[in-house]
Amino acid sequence: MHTRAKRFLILAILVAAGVSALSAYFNRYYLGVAIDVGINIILAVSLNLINGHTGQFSLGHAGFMAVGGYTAAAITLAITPHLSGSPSVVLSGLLFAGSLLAGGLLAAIAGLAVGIPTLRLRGDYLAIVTLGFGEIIRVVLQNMECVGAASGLSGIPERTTLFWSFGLAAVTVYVIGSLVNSTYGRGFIAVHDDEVAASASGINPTRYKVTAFVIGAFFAGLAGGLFAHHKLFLSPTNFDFMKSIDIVVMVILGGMGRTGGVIVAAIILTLLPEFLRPFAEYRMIIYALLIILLMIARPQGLFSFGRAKAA
Amino acid sequence: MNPLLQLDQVTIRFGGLTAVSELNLAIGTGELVGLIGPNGAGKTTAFNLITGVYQPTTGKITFNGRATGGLKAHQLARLGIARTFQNIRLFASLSVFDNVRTAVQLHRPHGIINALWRGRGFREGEAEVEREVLELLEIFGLSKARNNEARSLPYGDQRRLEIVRALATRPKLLLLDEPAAGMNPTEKVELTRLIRFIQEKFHISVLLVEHDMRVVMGICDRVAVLDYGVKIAEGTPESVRKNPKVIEAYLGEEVTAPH
Amino acid sequence: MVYGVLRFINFAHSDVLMLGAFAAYFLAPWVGHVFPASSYAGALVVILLAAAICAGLGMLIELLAYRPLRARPKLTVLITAIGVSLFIEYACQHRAVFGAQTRPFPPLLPKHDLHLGALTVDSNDVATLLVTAGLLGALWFIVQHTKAGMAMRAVAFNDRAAALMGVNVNRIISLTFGLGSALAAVAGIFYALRAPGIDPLMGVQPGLRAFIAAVVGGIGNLPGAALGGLVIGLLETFAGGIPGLSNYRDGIAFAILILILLFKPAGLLGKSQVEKV
Amino acid sequence: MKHWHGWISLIVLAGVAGLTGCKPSGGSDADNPIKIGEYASLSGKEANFGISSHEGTLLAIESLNNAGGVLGRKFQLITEDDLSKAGEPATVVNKLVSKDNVVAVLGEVASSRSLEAAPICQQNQIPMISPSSTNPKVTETGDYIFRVCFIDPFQGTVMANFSYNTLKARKVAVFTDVKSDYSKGLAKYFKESFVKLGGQITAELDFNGGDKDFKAQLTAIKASNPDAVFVPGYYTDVALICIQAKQLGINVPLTGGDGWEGEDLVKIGQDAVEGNYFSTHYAPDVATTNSQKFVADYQKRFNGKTPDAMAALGYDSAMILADAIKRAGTTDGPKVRTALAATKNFDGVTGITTINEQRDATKPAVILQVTKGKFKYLETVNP
Repeated sequence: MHTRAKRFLILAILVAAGVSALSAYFNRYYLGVAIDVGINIILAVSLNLINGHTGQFSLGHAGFMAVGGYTAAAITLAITPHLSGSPSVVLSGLLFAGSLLAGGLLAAIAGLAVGIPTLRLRGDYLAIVTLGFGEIIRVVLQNMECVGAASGLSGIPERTTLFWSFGLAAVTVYVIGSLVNSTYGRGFIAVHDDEVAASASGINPTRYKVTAFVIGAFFAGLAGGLFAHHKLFLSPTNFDFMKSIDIVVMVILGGMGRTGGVIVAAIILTLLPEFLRPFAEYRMIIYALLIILLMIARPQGLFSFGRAKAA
Repeated sequence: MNPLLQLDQVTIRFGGLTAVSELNLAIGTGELVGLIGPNGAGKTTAFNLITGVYQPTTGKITFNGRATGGLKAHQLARLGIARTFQNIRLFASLSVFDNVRTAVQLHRPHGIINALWRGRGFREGEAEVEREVLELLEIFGLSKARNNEARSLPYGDQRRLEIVRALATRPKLLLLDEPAAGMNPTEKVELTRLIRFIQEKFHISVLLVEHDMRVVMGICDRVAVLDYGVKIAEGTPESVRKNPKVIEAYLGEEVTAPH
Repeated sequence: MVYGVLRFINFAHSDVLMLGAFAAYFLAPWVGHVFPASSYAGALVVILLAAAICAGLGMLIELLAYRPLRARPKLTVLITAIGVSLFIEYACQHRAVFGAQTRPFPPLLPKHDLHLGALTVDSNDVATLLVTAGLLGALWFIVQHTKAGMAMRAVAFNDRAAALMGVNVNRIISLTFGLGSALAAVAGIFYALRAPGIDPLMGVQPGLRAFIAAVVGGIGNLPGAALGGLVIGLLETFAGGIPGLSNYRDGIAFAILILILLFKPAGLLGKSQVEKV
Repeated sequence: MKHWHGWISLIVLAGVAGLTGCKPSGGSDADNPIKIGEYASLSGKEANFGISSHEGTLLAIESLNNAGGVLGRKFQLITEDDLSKAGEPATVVNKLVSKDNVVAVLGEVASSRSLEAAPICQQNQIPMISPSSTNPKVTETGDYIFRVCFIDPFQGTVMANFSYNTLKARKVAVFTDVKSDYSKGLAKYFKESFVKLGGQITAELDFNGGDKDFKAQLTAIKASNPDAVFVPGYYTDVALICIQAKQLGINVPLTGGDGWEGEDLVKIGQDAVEGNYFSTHYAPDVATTNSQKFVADYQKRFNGKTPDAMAALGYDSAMILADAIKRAGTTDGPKVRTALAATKNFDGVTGITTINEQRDATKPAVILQVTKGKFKYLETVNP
């Protein structure tokens, strides 16, 4: 039973690698958008752990993404000049994985730093404080000369491929899926449903909340690293609070706590603005209207299947 | 032998109001003790003191030989104190099965890493958890509904599920907060049977906080009565029933209570 | 204010502020036919009209976008609010509406410098202060001493109970939206007076600040919100004057916010609520 | 039941499905128009600049087509709005390059967004010309990236020379917008050049773009008793600064860079900005036939609007590209690139432009003075 999940993961990664190997034949624009989709899936699914499953309300996801993105990019930029000649695919892959991991870890540390002091806060207060943390991270980056300050960090080599984007998206879904579906992970939802009762059942709500923040931040950091090596340029404004809002919209539109719905919402909300491109100046107006209409028509999220079926 | 739970001169004040005053109470292993009193007598406050929701202003609570001061609810649960809530608090969006499963995990220290790797030990552990949960649900006749969302259960079943969840933490002491609230007489009879059954089957101590005298009198080994935060009587159900102070307290309530 | 009654973050509030400024922008020339330009009487008419228009718009938004979602979870409404906000912003940036370009805002008020000893004060600033104080007073009165205000507080407390008590919840919420939007419009006009360029995205920054101020002061607490606004404004200006810190000014409001909330989780004047078990 | 493996396969499916619709990029046909991509901030925070620039570019393409195009083919301008939002330029330029198969890309005004799109053009060997990104880093991205405007160091130097030589200022205070990289760059190069000339910087103060109250800093500036104040900011802030400086009795000239240029400077600042100086790329009232024709055409096309520097640069960027394609005799990326790099003494509306080795434009700056609510041409400073 459980090994099926693992088999799926391996299969997903293999398929991602296979499709990625054919990248050269794909149109770069579609490829780029597809990579965006993968990155957004990671962001949305990881935020879903915090906002959906654990019932915290974080508006600072872009901040964690920024930490991860800048860290990964800075590491890549620091290492690249020291490589003699052109490194093998394996080596550069390993280095990339290393820098992504470092970015994720630093973001996780940021998540810890945000998670612990803010746990006393609930609901809207938590939302505004996480938003504040995200903005502070952005302002600090704006003033850090070593990463280009306001003019941005440029010259990042392209490392993100379809393989990395979708491979890591699959890993994210696997990790968060496994976690939430395990006995241990049911605790996240228990904390969400009723903190007091969870506590009385021997669940330490604080630990769960911090864990959710740390894991969520870790994956946001990974996504940030992918983003950096995909767009090849980072600017602090990439990570303003509108970006966090974008991710929150994906989570809520997908249905809080419903992994499947959130994935679909991430895909739709990434593709929608691209499909609307022919409408040029009407594009964002239509986009905004669609969000309103969707919320009125399907307020429980686009896809309300999923958790209800869970055993 | 030391009692399992001991309250020693426990007092709590909220501002100027003394909600519980110098309360002494001991519960031995395997004992079924009732705590009763009219509305506003401080029953729930005493309950919250024991479960770590409030910290006593003065006095000391010991459980299993250990002072519980400063411990949080989940730490107490780990020590072996389980509870239910006056107004049922289930994990509404989780299934019946998962409600119990979350509580079982207290004794299954499978952390994050295990959950991610899904190795053999983990799978065996999860299978064991599953068996344990199913067994509990079977005992309490909830196994048919195990895949339903907790919020969709009828009231009586919700109450039962809450008790099952508490038992799943393998407590030494089970605290029931007005379990009979909102029940009709037939349900109440069923409840008393259930409590008896639990105490015998699981060999645990039970503290029953209840407004309804009849429920308490029927099953408890010993009963303590609170009024205005002060313990006015303690003893067997018989002796308490005849205690004039108790009669006065309950009568007084019926006279002054407007409804 | 709207927040306090409805318990959700109205993201579109900042856009109503922008619409208020634009309403004044388009009204000013019309009113100019009747009253001399830059006169107090003219300004008053413009402000009142703009406030009325925005009140109407606010109620319309509420009716179309929020009312169908009243019984739904708060987060649903939040996303809808974001959608409304985006819609207003992008629609207004369209060529056929306002266009994305900045427009100069007309000087509605006569402008002269007041000299108070060594201090030189702009008359517009004085007017802003006076109007703010006046509006706060009026709002306080409405909320505390009128029937509608009482109903508002009732709805804020518990809308179902309020409905049972015979309060027309829809009407009250609509009214609250109207009132809040009118205030936003006035704020927008005064904001525009000080920053003499208006564009469809002008509301975003003050909107965010207002939100912070409301949280700092304690959600749904009127004097708290005013105090919060004052604290944030003063500290930001103060920090802006320190050379090393001015780079970080955008972060400062948030840093203050976080510090305050860590020590007073319910805001400066908010009462913390203990959850009953 | 573990329902969620389904989601993993769903991701994969979505990934594959998203790509199956892709077709390999087709070659260009000689009968087809020459596709030029443009990305600009047509909405969002910096739409003011983007729209001006876009209008200039549009006018250039239209007039080129009216004249029959080049190589016997007409131009087709494909414009994408990047919403002034970071992250968008990379996506839209990818689209322009890969989906629309444009032969060259024009854009952006803001350096940060040009920097974001530049690597994509570089990788695909598609020449990119930024009309007005002045940050030196933009063209450092690679040999396919060009610009038709001068860069910040030049402008800083120009204003330092102007202050020292023309205004005869010896003591200058500098007032920088720390929120803007552009402002910080200009301030830096101004200070270096001015000190080198033998001048003295009396005070250095900061503000944040979007501030409303500058009195504290201006009081300090006044106390330092300068001969002039250099304020490299954007026009909305500058207008307020001029007003407050006048209130405080600062009567020396204020000077700045091309960020000053905007109708609102005068509309907001009114008589307070009168007499102040700034450097920019182009002056509408300069009497070359080129620019007079441009001004007339622009006003005819866009309801009498007077073109600003962004519009003029947008126009020149398209014209220089067309010129390079003509000289290359093909739309092949590497050849157009080589032709662009060889651009010499191109007679544009913003002056005689030569592309140097750094792929930056070497061209004159003009200094304008605000006179009776108009920007008056004062002098041309050659590089």
